[in-house]
Amino acid sequence: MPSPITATNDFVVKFANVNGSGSASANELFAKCILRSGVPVASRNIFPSNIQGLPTWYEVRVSGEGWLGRRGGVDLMVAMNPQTWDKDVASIDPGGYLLHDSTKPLPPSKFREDVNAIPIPLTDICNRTYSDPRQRQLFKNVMYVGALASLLGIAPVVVEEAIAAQFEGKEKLIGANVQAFRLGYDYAAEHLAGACGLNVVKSDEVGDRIFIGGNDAAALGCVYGGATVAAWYPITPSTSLAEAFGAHCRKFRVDPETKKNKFAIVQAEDEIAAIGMVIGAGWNGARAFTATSGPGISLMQEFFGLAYFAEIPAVVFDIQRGGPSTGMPTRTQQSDILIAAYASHGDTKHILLFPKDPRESFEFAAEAFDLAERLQTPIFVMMDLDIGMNDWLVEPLTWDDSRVYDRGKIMTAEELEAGKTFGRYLDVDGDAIPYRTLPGTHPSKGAYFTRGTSRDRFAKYSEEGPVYVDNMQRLLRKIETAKTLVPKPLRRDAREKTKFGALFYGSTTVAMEEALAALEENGLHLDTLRVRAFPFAEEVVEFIHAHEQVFIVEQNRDAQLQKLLVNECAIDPARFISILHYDGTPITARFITNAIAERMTLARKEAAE
Amino acid sequence: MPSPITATNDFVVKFANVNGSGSASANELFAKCILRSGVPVASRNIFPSNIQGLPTWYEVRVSGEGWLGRRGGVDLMVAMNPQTWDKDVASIDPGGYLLHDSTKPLPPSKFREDVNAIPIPLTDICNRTYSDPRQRQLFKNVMYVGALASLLGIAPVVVEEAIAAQFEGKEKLIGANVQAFRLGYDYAAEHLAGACGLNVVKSDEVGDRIFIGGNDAAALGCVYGGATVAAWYPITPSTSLAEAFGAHCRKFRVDPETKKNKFAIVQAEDEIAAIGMVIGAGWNGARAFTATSGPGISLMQEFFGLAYFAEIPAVVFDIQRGGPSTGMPTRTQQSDILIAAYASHGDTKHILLFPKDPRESFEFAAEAFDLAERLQTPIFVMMDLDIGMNDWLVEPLTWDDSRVYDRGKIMTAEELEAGKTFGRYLDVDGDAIPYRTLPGTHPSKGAYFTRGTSRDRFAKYSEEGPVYVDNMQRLLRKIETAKTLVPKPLRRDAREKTKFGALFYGSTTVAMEEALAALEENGLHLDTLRVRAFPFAEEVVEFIHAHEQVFIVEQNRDAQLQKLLVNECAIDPARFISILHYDGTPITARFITNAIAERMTLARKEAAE
Amino acid sequence: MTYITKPKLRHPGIPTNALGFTHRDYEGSISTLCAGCGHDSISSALIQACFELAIEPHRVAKLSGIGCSSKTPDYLLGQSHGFNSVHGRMPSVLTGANLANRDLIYLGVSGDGDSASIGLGQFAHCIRRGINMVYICENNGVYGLTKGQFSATADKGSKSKTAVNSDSPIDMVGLALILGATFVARSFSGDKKQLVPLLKAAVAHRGSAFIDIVSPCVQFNNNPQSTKSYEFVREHNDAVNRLDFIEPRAEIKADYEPGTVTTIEQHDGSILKLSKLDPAYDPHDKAKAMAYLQDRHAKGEVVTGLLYIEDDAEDLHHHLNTVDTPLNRLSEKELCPGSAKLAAFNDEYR
Amino acid sequence: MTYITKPKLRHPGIPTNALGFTHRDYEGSISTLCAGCGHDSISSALIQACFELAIEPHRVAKLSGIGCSSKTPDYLLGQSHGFNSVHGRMPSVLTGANLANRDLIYLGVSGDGDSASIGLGQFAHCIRRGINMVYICENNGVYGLTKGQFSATADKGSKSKTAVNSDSPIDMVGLALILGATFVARSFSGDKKQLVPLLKAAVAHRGSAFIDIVSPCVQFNNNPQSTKSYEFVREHNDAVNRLDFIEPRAEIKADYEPGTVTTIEQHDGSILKLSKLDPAYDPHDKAKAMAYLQDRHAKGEVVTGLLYIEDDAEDLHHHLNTVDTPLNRLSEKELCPGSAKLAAFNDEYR
Ligand SMILES: Cc1ncc(C[n+]2csc(CCOP(=O)(O)OP(=O)(O)O)c2C)c(N)n1
Ligand SMILES: Cc1ncc(C[n+]2csc(CCOP(=O)(O)OP(=O)(O)O)c2C)c(N)n1
Ligand code: SF4
Ligand code: SF4
Ligand SMILES: [Mg+2]
Ligand SMILES: [Mg+2]
Repeated sequence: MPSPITATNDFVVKFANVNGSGSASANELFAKCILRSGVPVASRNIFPSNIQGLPTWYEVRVSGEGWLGRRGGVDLMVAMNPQTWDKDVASIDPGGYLLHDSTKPLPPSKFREDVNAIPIPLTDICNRTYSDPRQRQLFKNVMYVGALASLLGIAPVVVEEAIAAQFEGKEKLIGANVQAFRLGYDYAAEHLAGACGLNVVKSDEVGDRIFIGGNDAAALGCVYGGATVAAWYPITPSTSLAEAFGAHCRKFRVDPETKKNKFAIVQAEDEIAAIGMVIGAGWNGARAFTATSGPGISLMQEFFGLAYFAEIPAVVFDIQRGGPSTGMPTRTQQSDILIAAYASHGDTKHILLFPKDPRESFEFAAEAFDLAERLQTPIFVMMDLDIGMNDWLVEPLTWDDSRVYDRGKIMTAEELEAGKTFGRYLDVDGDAIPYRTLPGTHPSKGAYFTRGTSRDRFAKYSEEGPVYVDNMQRLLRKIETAKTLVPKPLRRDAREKTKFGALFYGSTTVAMEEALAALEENGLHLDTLRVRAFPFAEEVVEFIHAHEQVFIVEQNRDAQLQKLLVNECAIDPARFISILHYDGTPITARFITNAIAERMTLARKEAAE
Repeated sequence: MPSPITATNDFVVKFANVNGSGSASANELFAKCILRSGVPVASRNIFPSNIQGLPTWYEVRVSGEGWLGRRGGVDLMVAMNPQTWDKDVASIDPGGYLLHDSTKPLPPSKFREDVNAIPIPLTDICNRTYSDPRQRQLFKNVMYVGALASLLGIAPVVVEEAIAAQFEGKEKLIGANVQAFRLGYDYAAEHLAGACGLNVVKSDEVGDRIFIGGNDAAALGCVYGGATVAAWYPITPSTSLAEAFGAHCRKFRVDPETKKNKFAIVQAEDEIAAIGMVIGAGWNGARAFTATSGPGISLMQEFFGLAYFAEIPAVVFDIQRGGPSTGMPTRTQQSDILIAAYASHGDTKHILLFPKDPRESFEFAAEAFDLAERLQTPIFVMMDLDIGMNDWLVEPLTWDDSRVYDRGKIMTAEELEAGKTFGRYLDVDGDAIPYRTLPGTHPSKGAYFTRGTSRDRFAKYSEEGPVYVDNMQRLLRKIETAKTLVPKPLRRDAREKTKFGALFYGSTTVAMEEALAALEENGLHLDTLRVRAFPFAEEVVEFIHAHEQVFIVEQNRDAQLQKLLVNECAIDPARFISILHYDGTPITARFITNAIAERMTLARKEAAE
Repeated sequence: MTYITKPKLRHPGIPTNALGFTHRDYEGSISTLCAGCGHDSISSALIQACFELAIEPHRVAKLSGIGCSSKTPDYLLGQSHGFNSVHGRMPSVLTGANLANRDLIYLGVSGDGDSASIGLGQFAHCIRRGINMVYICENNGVYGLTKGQFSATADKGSKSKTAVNSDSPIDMVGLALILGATFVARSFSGDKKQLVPLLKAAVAHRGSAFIDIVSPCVQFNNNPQSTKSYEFVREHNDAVNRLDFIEPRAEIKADYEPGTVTTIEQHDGSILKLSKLDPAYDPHDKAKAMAYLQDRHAKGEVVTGLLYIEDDAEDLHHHLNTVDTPLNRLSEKELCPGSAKLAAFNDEYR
Repeated sequence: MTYITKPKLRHPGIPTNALGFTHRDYEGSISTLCAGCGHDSISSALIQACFELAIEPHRVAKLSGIGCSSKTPDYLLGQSHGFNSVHGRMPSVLTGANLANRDLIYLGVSGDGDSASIGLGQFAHCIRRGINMVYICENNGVYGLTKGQFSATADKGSKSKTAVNSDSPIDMVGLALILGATFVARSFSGDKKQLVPLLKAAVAHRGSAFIDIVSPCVQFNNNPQSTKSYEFVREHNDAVNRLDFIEPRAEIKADYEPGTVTTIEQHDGSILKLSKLDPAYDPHDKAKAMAYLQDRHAKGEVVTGLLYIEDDAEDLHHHLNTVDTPLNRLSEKELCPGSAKLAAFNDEYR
């Protein structure tokens, strides 16, 4: 019989619900209450590829220390879904808690000896209080939030403020919800005092941080980065990025006088059309993007090759989900790295950015448009479902008002008029980036014909071997230039000198940071490098060469980033140890810590012998 | 002043023409005449992406020793195209010959001191002989073939037999062409005796070999391999494969009694539909294939992912051309290796076969259908324009009549009736290949739902992490099984022990063999391994580990096969030296020899010091 | 060889069809769609039709793309193979399957996003080829599974919370007509009386049978002015701006006589005007069908019924003159020309 | 800023247009198409139309897919930018270009394979959206560039050496009509008298203007019974079975009065029956246009002329309510909300 878990500002609450039951808003309300208590949370939605009636879970990690990755394990389960009861109960850590609706009594066999049940007759209370079946269901959720507040010691005022904020402007709803909250709170206060060893103590760890999803933030990055054309096709988990862009534009991009839009958003008939529109707009000088996920990336391949070879700016957000094929559409993964890096047939190489969280998604989104126009090629912002569709606690977004867009090398009518020679594929500056002209620029100079076929430096069609090779080699050199322009990797050295290094990227970061702290506590030291872009900067190669063994932590089956490293940096694979997590759930610090610790202690032993 | 080149059964004749001028058949006639003299030839077409009026070349390498790769250089140029005259003349080797139409005299500046002009008033003769302008043009071609016959010492009877064969059954044409041939022959005999130091001496090097194109042979392989459904969309250079399949089927697959077809060919609306049809047919138990090239491979990505994940047999012929994008549609390359091996988003791996010539294209085509059904996954037959669209001299095609098709693991109604458990994704035999049932098999057993989403071993939809991982790991193990089933690599060791090895594949083979002979003559010894499939068999890894330095010869820019090797075999890239040729022309022995010799002698020197 | 079904003995009370199957034998797994979704009504109509036609359940192949609608093949005919392929590409997969085995009945189930947006090209071309199939478009004017964006069949001017649809809508029935479908019909998910017979006729038809079925999505009402849905819930969902709480919805039924017009109010309060073809209507004149369709459309009516049928239609197998034996049953004996023929072949290349 | 063209001084003899440009100023590089190809006739009609409209050549953007037809933008308007994109996807690329800069004239050039086969979906959807463009389909019923396979517009029953086309043909004009094109016309490549005015009207139209132009491929005559081509050459090409020798062909011209029907014999001997709309025909009734089209089609006639026009059409920019300044001219000043607004934004997420 393990003793009941006791913890302050450091535990995991998991809600098991049915989608469409109104639980989503209540669960989010709960997370907000913790944040309003000044305690950091990391919340994650686990939802099905369906609209109504299937199981859905919401995980809230309360972490006073501010760890934002998934922790794994469950201290308190709010089990509201009979369909998944057994599984949910089984997933609770020994000594943990089980909050459940006790209206209909369940046989003891349905419970666990080593788990502390917290029964509340929710349905009962609801039925007594409300006549309308819909209200009965809706308020049941707010009610368990109330009970939790009481159990965890969250001040009622905090919850009431949170409710007021959630239903801002809808007094009727506020009142009703506060009432329901009270019902739950009071019941727990009366019947369940001391039933739960977990509690929340007010703190100020949250600071001025914001709680935002990556798709929302990236969409805002597109607004700040000057995107004017968006073409997209709905697909989970990227849909909310395109929809958020629309919302932000309606807010920030409508001309106050004329009421006209400084943006154009088209829901295309499919992904091929979406990327085609983006390329057409980019060719014609507008900043354009599309947002999609794996299947869309597969469909866009031919156009990616065209944009690479004809050198047309484009920005593509790949909100990665579980592949291959339709795979696990509502789960997260980092498994489109290779298909993006080498997109399309023939010899190609593309630019990838790997934001670590919503805040960096905002920054890289804006940055991507500068890179696309500077390098005249597609830029892939490689996000994932975890970053895109979950709310993350991040530093406030910032913008330097003195920043001007880098529109890249566009030859103007004046320059043409002044007689500057224009060769669309001519490397005048030695950086392998040629000048382009926009359609309609000049009556008699600078017009050229864009094509996906081989042509000479002056855009004239050619089937000559040397002409083709000349162009292909310049494209390689352009990638060299890109290495100096993309976001640099970030290195963090261990307190002590070590021969072990670790590479990681994207949404793995939060779990990695936590894992590093844990490893350090156990006296296991690693230097780390967070890769933020492909092609890889020199620093990446240096880092690897500076360490005998380098762990590469990825969320895919085939160690895709490692393949890229070995390919592009000519590094002996023997140096690498891959840590792979790809079951569709976000990687946890526990997983990384165990995997690395095991190998490092082993290595140590060997050394010792 | 270099002395005129003299050579017997070892020289290159190049024809410069305009497409649509009737030269193609005449040039082919010339090649046939050499073959009929028992002397091996390697011929290659260099044609534009256009229908009429643009430059086109035909290269005939006469090689008594039987080298079938492109040699490079030109000993005798038949310059029939004024548009390209200068370039053509410039391309002749010093001491070489220039056969041209002397009707309109050209200024001396148009000729080269070190090249021997062979003037023939072709237009003149034609105009004297024929009134119809079309005949004048048509017969001009046969006439220069006549002149060549005389200049090179080819017996008239050989040419006349060749003409008879070419126009079999069309007496009128035979007579007319023989007459035209005679005119050219006689003129040269009379005015140009001894003007050319090149000659053809009858020999018996050809044996019973056949002269056939790879697309034609592969199409026949599909007929012999039991393909019944073909869905395709026209694209150079794969079109002639699909069209040849139709021709062969009309010949071999029409039921003699009912006159009905034992095949179904659909020209789809695009490549996506084509592969969709192939997958639908494969799912339903028919042997199906599509033929395409780079752009099609890009468009088919999403479906490749479905076939990989849902495990559906399919055969795909990729007749590679110059990429990326539309690239060089009428040039050759080996640049779709990566996109085929890792096709589609998410973690995937696909099976690739690399035939070296038309004969192996026939064999691998037939083999591919067995592999597809055995492994229940797409099989890519990676050909290229050089193999597919040029006629090659190869050993006759053979077939073992005792051979039966391997239909793979298909559970029958009897087995189901007998109560055998059926789990669509259940690894019963430990080879990671599950059983499948065909639609309509049994009234109450064995039906299942095929999907691109994650599901359990019994094909039931599941979003559970462990269930997904279990399936993904089995798919990896299936690739291990594949290693034992695909065509083995072929090793050839040098006469002397050496620390140098060389890897190559596909159409590079003929040039490679010639290069090896040349290197050996210079005392440079290499062991070689011809890779014939991906995933790589153990032998490949062993071979690489057995050599300090391994050259990898490829016809692409980014060393794509090398990347695959490094990735999949965990080999240190430092071991490899890539020899890359990617200007769209077939790689030559000269190129390989120089590239390898340079590096080997360098290495030797270093060793010596 | 194929097996003949031996239905298990059952309580004599349960109604069975000509083959002795009960209704149960045509059912599939439990639906995961929203309560009241029109698609579920269509599934049960399909089950009913197959039961009445006394089809051997396992002789049907069910194919679909991706979407709520495309999930439905899983919810019927549990004894037949199903293939939930990729978005918008069901027609090509069905075409290939059909070529492989001409003996099965092919049921293609799709949605308006799947068929009219991403899949328009494949829809058009499989119709043109005259594949012998029943092609159903479960048409709700929205993308259900991705939460309510407009599809290409949404009416011009229809509103969503954030947008007004300005693209002109695609009339799948009109399209099928000019593309050469040999059986063209439209119906309403909630009108079993009309739907079941149409489905049976479609199965009986040899050639491309297309049925556009108006099938309300009870979830994503694209009409913000909606007054129908419970105000409190609407306010709640607005406030938290997501479809947080979903009201249980009832199936929308329709029952009206041929030759009459009925108006149906959807849960979002939007009105649908269905007009059922008159028994006197002759479905053999394509041009007339087209004209009739446009004329009624101008009146804001959605015509339902069998609009056009070509009695002696020919299917792709007929055009391709394929052998009667399904191609997937032929073995090397029938398919491989053998070594002797190969020797002769070699000669032609010398 | 845009530049005003200053045409160079020219010999007064040469005819110039309102802007002082000569015909030459509208020409492009030399065509690489076959002698006599209908597509070249269309190019010269386009050049003529632009010259007569006195358009500034550089204010046109030319977009196309892949095919012989799609090569033609290179052969006209050498001063304007061109984009030879990928096969069947011109419509999406044009749509994006149009969104980026509403001030240019967008000319989309495609072929029947490019638009009716692989590109059918994009064709349909760009028409639905009402992109302000001139969309030309140079329709020859075959895939020219890949050597003569049937395209989706080939007539049912048309023969090639190896096959008979059994798919029902797609009538691009009928399709454009039901998809909501606001300007729908058809013409013949060799009929400049009709083509040039139609092209001018299409450019003037604000919205999706679609012109289907029958444009004979003089190379891939899909009629093996062809008697027209020189027997000896035919025999020769048959014997070596490839298009080895290509006869020089003459452009196929047509000159007939409105309201009349003319029959045109192509080089392969196949007959084309063109019927020109009567001046009295009123192009404002879509349903009538559709009926008329089908009626004449039944008579084996190919209707030419302006079939339908919506005078006050609205284009996509109107629907999207975009600002008048081309989007590609807006800078951070107009586009970036700045740090103050960002601070407020942050607050909403606390
Ligand atoms: C290639 C691809 N793009 C996008 C999606 C996401 N997606 C799934 S279903 C769907 C639309 C479904 O709409 P519809 O066909 O009308 O079916 P409904 O849900 O309305 O019944 C989309 C866009 C996908 N699965 N695959
Ligand atoms: C994705 C892709 N598939 C196939 C091709 C090969 N291809 C080039 S042009 C063409 C057809 C052109 O036909 P059409 O549009 O009618 O033009 P035409 O040559 O007849 O004028 C095809 C199939 C290609 N370029 N890209
Ligand atoms: S979302 Fe709409 S279409 Fe999908 S299941 Fe629910 S009601 Fe049906
Ligand atoms: S092949 Fe046909 S379409 Fe192409 S250029 Fe020649 S005539 Fe024109
Ligand atoms: Mg829908
Ligand atoms: Mg065409």
